[in-house]
Amino acid sequence: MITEDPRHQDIHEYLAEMEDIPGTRVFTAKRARQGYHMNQFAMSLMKDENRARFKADERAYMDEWPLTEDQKLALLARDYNRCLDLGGNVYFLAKLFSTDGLPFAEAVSTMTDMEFPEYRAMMMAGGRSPEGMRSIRANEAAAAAKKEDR
Amino acid sequence: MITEDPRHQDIHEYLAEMEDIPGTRVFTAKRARQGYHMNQFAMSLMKDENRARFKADERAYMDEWPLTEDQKLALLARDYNRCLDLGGNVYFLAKLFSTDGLPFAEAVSTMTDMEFPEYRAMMMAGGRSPEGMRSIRANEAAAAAKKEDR
Amino acid sequence: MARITAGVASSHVPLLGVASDFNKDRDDYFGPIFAGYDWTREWEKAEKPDVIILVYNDHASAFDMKIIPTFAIGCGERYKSADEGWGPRAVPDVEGHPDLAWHIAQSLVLDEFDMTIINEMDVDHGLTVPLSMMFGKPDAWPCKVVPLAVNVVTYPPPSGNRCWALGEAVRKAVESFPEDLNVQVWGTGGMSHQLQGPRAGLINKEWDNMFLDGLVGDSDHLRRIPHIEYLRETGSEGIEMVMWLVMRGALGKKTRALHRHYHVPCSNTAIGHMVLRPDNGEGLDMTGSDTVTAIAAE
Amino acid sequence: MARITAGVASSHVPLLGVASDFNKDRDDYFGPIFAGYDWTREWEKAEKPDVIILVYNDHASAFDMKIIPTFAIGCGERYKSADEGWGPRAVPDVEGHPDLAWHIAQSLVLDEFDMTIINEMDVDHGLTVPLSMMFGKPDAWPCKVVPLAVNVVTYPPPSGNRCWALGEAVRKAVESFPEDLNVQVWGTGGMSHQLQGPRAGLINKEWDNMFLDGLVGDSDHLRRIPHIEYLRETGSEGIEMVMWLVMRGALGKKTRALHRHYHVPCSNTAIGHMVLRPDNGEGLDMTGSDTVTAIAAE
Ligand SMILES: [Fe+3]
Ligand SMILES: [Fe+3]
Repeated sequence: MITEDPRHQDIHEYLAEMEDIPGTRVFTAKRARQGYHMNQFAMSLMKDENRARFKADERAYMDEWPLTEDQKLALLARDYNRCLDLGGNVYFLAKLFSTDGLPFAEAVSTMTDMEFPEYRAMMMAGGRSPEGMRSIRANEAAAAAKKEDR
Repeated sequence: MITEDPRHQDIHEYLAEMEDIPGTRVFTAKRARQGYHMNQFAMSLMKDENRARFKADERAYMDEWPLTEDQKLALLARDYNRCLDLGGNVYFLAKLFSTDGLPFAEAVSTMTDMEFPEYRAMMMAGGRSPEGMRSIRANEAAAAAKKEDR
Repeated sequence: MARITAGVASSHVPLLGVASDFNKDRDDYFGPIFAGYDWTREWEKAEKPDVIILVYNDHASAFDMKIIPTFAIGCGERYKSADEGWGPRAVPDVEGHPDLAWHIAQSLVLDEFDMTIINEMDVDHGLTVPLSMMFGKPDAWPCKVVPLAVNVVTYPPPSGNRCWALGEAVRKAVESFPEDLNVQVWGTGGMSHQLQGPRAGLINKEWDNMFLDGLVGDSDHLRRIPHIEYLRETGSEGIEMVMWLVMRGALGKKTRALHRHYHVPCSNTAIGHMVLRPDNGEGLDMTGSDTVTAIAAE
Repeated sequence: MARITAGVASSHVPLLGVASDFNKDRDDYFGPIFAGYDWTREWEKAEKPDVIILVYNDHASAFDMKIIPTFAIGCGERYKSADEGWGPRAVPDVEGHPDLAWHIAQSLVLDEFDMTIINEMDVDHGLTVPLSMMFGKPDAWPCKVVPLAVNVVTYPPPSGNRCWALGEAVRKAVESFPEDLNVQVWGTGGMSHQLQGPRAGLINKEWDNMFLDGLVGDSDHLRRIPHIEYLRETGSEGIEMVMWLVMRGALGKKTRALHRHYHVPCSNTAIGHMVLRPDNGEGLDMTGSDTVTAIAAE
């Protein structure tokens, strides 16, 4: 554990570290801005009448929002990794999980390389290990060192 | 000027001092809570349609808000000192000044013991002096000392 | 004088609310999770807290992207359960304690915390699930609640150090409230979980238990853990654990654990739960649970 | 690298907006007030700032009683003029600088300021009147604006010390922004005024000028003035002067005054205006106005 006082860390270093985690998009300002309207759209699904209108015609409902075509396609396809890449945040997107009546864990599993039964089994067995999942840079360095060894 | 570091002042002392200023109601939590709906009502007058409805029937419009009868009467009478006593804040009440088309300074003058021309003349001459207007306790102590002297 | 008599930490997974609301809380899946709260439910009946200062985060329910407060304190009379996309939970309204909340808010601003005061909002599973876990299904919650919402969604959230310091200032504020109130501080969210991307499902039992260990005793080293460590070690949503530090900071220099529970999994998440007493000569009853629930799957 | 090249202080009385919008700015009443800004308007034309970080308070326009942020930073693309009860002012929309604003917001949270991020809001006279005073009536404002709203309506507002420290952290944030930007920080509101109750109309020229004096040079004693002193000495709304301390804090250890103006009255208020340069070896042009406008009515 790092016990150095983390205060007054430079924001650029801080943000760079956030991009160094494998398989993870941290919801920084960059993503918050990119996904602003996608997240606001998702949040609108907290209202029953909006859910009904969305379900009746997804495309028409989304056309009322200033979304990019990419964002609309990712949402229509329920391609949540793509949604994250386009600035979506899971707590906002969760309103769409709920609208679809999809259990949270099942929706989350669609972002992994597993089908839901396999994902569920992994969770029952204690979850995904952090080993080898902590740092992109560290993984690259380890891979390079290994190559050197040969 | 007090140059002691004011941080970490006790909140009770802080609030007690705020009540020690002659002719002044500081908008503390106590007042903010008491006047909550009166201030929210006033703020609703930022919308043209609400202003029109209010002007058409002030009483009926106010009856839509959870105001006390005292608050409604003070508002109907444009008795702004009374409004302040009942938790009003001048920045919120100012929406009512504007709705009435009353210049800000004229509305403010109604809370003093002067008519507007006299108030305006005072301002032109440099405003009200703070002398003798700083502290209720200090004024009382001075009055008591004076009485003792005689 | 009001006083802080205990700190409670708990995960607030929405699925626990579903399990409670639909009476699945003793089935094979949820039974071992809820069993770890049985001791606490009995203990809370005896403790009878007057007010919970409930540190939680809003999950895109009360706050959308238009306004993102770092620290928001609820000073309202009552709060309704939010509709998070499947209708509001059928739980009682949450009654606020505006007298205490405003007092704390004013005191915190004097102590240079840049609070946002909230008078009207709905509260989501972050706040209502811990109430269900600790109190079950009463017709009305047995105490009042001061919601203290922390931004852990948009980066950066407040530092661990800032959260701990906020807890310290909350303690000072509570102790300067003249009414005689039994106040608990709850820190919610966590433990390990990642709800997004190919790395979803990450769980780090060792780290979580190191964190639980660190809440007990007189060390304050947890306040210096940087955000990146939570994310690398416990998943992107593990950052919610900074909210536990507000609770820990509010307990003073030293604490003792009365009860501890850890279980994997609940949905995507590791469940952690702990009951702490301040142990700085307050003279509180230190009777704890007989057993510490074993770490699941070990 | 972005850099802070100047600080500007100014009252933001709504009546000045009316005078500007209805071409009364050179009449007998307003002429002496606007004359004190003539130097600054010319100077701004030469300075060509890219961005103004505009510290102001909302006067029950964007924020009602439901939500009261202590420090709110506007990270949006643009802001419209608020309808304060007589229709919105006919001034250009205010263009934001989301890149810089988000950078500052993120940096401030890391530095343990508990910011509220705002992405959509209308801005009232507190923000638009200073723009009119400094830039006149252009078809579009000549620079972008990062609104920084401070609560000075519901008590307690942030301490003077906290405002000054916020300014220091804003400076650090600006200096770590990679783009080459000429940034000014404006502190608005004040000076002496009381808009309520039997004591309304209070003006304290001596105190106001002591405060103006204190902004210049290398002393930081102003940050330690307690709220009660502003209220007793300069009227209940004189508290707005704490916002000038954010500007002053952002200028570093030492400042020099290029221009100073003081006039009584404008409506209920004493007008104060000052242009300051940071004077810490930045090597900026220190050419000032030839005359300091005399204190009115003396
Ligand atoms: Fe959560
Ligand atoms: Fe103002």
